[in-house]
Amino acid sequence: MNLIEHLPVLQVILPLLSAPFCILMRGHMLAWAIAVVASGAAFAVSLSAASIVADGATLTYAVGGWAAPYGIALEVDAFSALMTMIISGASLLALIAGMASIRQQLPEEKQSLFFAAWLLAMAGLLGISVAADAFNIFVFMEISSLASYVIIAAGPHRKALGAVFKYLAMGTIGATFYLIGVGLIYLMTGTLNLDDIALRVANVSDPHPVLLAAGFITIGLALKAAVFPLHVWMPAAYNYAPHVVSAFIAACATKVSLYVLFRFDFTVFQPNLSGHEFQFGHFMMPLALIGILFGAIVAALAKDLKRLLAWSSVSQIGYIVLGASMTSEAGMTSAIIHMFNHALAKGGGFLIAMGAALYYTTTRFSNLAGLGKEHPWLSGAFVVIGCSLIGVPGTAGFISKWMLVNAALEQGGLGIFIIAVVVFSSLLAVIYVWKVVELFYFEPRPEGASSNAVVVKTPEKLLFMMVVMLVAAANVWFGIFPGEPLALASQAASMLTGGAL
Amino acid sequence: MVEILNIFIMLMLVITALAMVSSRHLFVTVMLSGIFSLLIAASFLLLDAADVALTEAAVGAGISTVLFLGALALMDVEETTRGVRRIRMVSLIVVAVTTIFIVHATFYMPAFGDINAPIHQHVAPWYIQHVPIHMDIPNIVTGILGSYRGYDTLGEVFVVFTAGIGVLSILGDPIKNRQHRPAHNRGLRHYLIPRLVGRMLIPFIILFGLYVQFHGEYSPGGGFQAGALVAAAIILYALLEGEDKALQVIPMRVLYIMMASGALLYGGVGVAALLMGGNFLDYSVLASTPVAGQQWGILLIEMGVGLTVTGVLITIFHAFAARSNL
Amino acid sequence: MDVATTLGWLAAILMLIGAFFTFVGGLGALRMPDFYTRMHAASLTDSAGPIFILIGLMLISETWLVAIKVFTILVFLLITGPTASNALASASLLAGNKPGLANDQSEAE
Amino acid sequence: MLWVELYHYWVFAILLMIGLFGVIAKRNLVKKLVGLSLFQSAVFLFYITMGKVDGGTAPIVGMTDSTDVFSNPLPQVLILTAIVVGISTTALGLSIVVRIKEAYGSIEEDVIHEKDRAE
Amino acid sequence: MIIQVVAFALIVTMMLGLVRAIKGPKVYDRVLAVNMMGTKTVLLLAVLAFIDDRPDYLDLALAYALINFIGVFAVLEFFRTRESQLVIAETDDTGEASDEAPGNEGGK
Repeated sequence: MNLIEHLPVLQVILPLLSAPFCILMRGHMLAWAIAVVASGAAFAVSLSAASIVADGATLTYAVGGWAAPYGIALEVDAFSALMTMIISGASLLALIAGMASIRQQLPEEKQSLFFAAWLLAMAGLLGISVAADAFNIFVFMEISSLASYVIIAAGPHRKALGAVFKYLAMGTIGATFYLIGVGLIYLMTGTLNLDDIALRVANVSDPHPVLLAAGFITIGLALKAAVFPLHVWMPAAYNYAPHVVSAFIAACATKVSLYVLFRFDFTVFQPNLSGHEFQFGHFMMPLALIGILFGAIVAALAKDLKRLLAWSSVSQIGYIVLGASMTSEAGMTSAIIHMFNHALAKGGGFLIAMGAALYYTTTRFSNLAGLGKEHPWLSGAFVVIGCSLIGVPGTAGFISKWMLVNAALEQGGLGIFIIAVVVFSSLLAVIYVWKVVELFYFEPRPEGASSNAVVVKTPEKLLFMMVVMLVAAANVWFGIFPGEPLALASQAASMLTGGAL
Repeated sequence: MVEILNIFIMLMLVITALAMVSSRHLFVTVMLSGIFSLLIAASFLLLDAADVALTEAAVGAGISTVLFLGALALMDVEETTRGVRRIRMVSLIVVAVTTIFIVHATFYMPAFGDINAPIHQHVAPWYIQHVPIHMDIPNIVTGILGSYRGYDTLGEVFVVFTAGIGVLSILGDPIKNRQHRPAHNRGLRHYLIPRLVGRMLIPFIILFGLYVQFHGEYSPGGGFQAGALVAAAIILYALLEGEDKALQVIPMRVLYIMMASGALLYGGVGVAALLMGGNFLDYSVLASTPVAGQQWGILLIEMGVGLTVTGVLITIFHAFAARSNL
Repeated sequence: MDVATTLGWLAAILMLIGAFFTFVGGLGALRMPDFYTRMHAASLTDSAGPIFILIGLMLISETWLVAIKVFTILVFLLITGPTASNALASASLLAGNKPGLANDQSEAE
Repeated sequence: MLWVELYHYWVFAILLMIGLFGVIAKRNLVKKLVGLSLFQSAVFLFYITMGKVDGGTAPIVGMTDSTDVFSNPLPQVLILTAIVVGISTTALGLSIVVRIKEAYGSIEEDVIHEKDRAE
Repeated sequence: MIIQVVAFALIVTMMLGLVRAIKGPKVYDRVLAVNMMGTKTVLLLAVLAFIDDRPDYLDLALAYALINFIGVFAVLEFFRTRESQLVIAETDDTGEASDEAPGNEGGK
């Protein structure tokens, strides 16, 4: 048996089939171990797949041995390899770092169910990333969504329930919109395989239903991806989820929806519907620009670290969409590399929020003052990650902003306006990051502030700090040597936009 | 002829849906949604989707009603707020615009039932032609579900599994929840006649469920429908005899094992195919001839589906019932 | 279906009778003045309708297996229908609803 | 008879509208879930509708003559999966509503917002 | 042709049942209507099996007959736990007030 050949399917089934074992295990530590091992295995698979596809190759896999339009195909190319790396990496790191936090926030008897749901969420996201079949994407989208609802609802505060319900309602509307879109495409082309659709959609009897399908798919996925006016479910969901879940979900969940959106739009619709690049760009760009500013402003007004990070995500997703809405190769590269860099920065940010909550029980600003003196390493890591969020040179965030500005310059007069917005929002980012830094370093610890709700065991603390340092270092490393992810991103971008030419 | 029947049924569907959304009494809404399920299932059958109709009947009219009622037993059945006028206006505009777009596009769609539409020309004929050759079973839907698109069905099983552990995680373990409640729960014991008849029917429902499970390759049915039927029988038992007795017959531990083992059985068949030199879920390598392999594969995965669905649905029912002290 | 044979004619007549009962039952359930009378109409015809219609279908079945299946459906309907009606009526009575015609007219529309 | 051909699609559109309105406009959480399942049912109907072939029959071979035309089996397969997804979502949603009722004492969104704000 | 007439009679009866289900006025009327429509659906499916000449549809009719029964039990169980609330809630969409005295509840 040649393992390399089976990489695409192993990517999904390793975590998927580990989930049932989690609930069969009585001990919660065992369930945690299974989750870590499965995440690690998925990460290893994604790394080896990435090394194969980095030069533009595509791994395809026919599940069940049935060839493409009849059976379900899986495909790993540079874009999906990058996504699988983000997802499994985020899961692995969050799980390792989150042991103490999980113990703090979840009752012991619920933990094995929690880890099973976690694995399912990850497997769902991985399944979307490697799928090459429109309906298969829907199925795995639902696995990941349902599992995400479960792990978010595990949050200890009752507001988590309201947040999850909103997420569930909007997420299901989004998924169903996507399903309608897929149905319309299927009605017009008779196939569900993405490559086959791309071939056949050019010859449909009438473009109207396909345009409607494009609309439904775009809106449905934008709902799931929390693109600006449809983001209302996201801040609350991120805010009230267990801290470890925020770190994982914020790093990858919305990006996977964007991945599907880009993949669909750039490979299926844009090459085959005349003028669709224009429609896509002009529909998405205003939303992206408003989202960037709106998210940053609300973040700057936030009074809670997790809330700040959640709203900053609205803004950062705006950057990704902005890059894509230029429909150029450079723009797309910036969008994809920003997915990676933002996952690093935002995942790291929520990890630090988790650490702060571990020591001080809450993430409210009134309770976090003086963290810098008591926990210098943690707040130091936040400074690095904050710089990456802003886009300070030498951090990963700078790379994507730089690419974005370069791409905008190609756009002529409009580009100047875009750059102005980007610069302004970066200033806003400076404000909100500075607010936290000031709090950490320049304000004294208030009298009687609560702290240390749980006794953090030394090995757990060590693991946690190790991961935080690793993420902070990665933010710097990929700011200075962006080689590998950038190669994957530009490979992916040229593949996506190559079809559009 | 059948189309004309369907026109009337669809008309009733729309009326029911309107009444469902406009009624202020939640119990009425749930009753109407039961009717909606019956009607839409009849409509599915008129549109030649026998398997889907069976599923909708088992799920919509049976399980879904039970779940809604189980949840409603815990809450006010009356809607108290009308909501903000502005929101109602905005949503009305949103849905109106959506509808206009859809209706506009319908004029450009292939005519209803046209055999020359691309949907009936491209992939589907291949399935109809090849299911008898590749796996030699009469029900083409089962063939596609189990083999050609078996990976989707694996996903479906895991969706159900996720729902099961999700409800358990959100509502908590039924056994633990029951310990806090008074033990006056004896089911429907004071209804003598229904109880006798109900008890008599339970074995028949389970028998029919097994028939649907193992006859799914020849007639409408399969693991999911069978699982829903068997679960419905157990739920009926719980309603008649009380939760405690039902939990004695099938304890939670067994339900956990059912949920996990069904999913693992399905995945295991796929992995076995992988180990025996085929692709994941390629049943052809499982037996001496590809056709026999396919048949074995489909039989096994359908059993996995049935196990998980039965386990999950019973678990979900218990989780709700333990909260509401049904 | 083959109406030329005696069996076919018999089946047709039975089914028409069944259809008539069904319709009348529906009418009764709609027009009767209170819950118990409505239930009376509905549940009586819920038994009579299936008996005639399904026996009619049995007569035109092509194979024995089909006829047995139809018969099974009939048996189940005959068991479950009255049971459900009984349970519903007793539930309603237990909840304190008295037959409307007995003492007040407010239910009559 | 254009309207007969389009009638099925229009029923889908109307049901979709009613369901979507239920989810967005209704403030009662159970009502929202009912709207959601209505919304999904509309899509199921759409898929099954487009799989129908004139004069076709259910795609089960062997029970009838082999000369029969069969309706498209693929949408049916997809919808089987989608129905399962739908009931799973409903069950999960209901369990969250039950918890909300326990935590807030109400399932009306407005009341919940008020209580959240009061904190 | 006769069999089509039967199908139409069933459909019309279902419509009558639907009207009753929507009108109420009591919850019991609605349950009655649901049960009635369930029976009619079973019959309709059986008739359809003969119209389409597809005996395998009869399995569906059987499944409906069995499943429909469970719905009624769920409703009964619901009533048992919720009787007090339903008496209050019987003031329905029609606005028709319930004429029951609350004291009647003690009768069980």
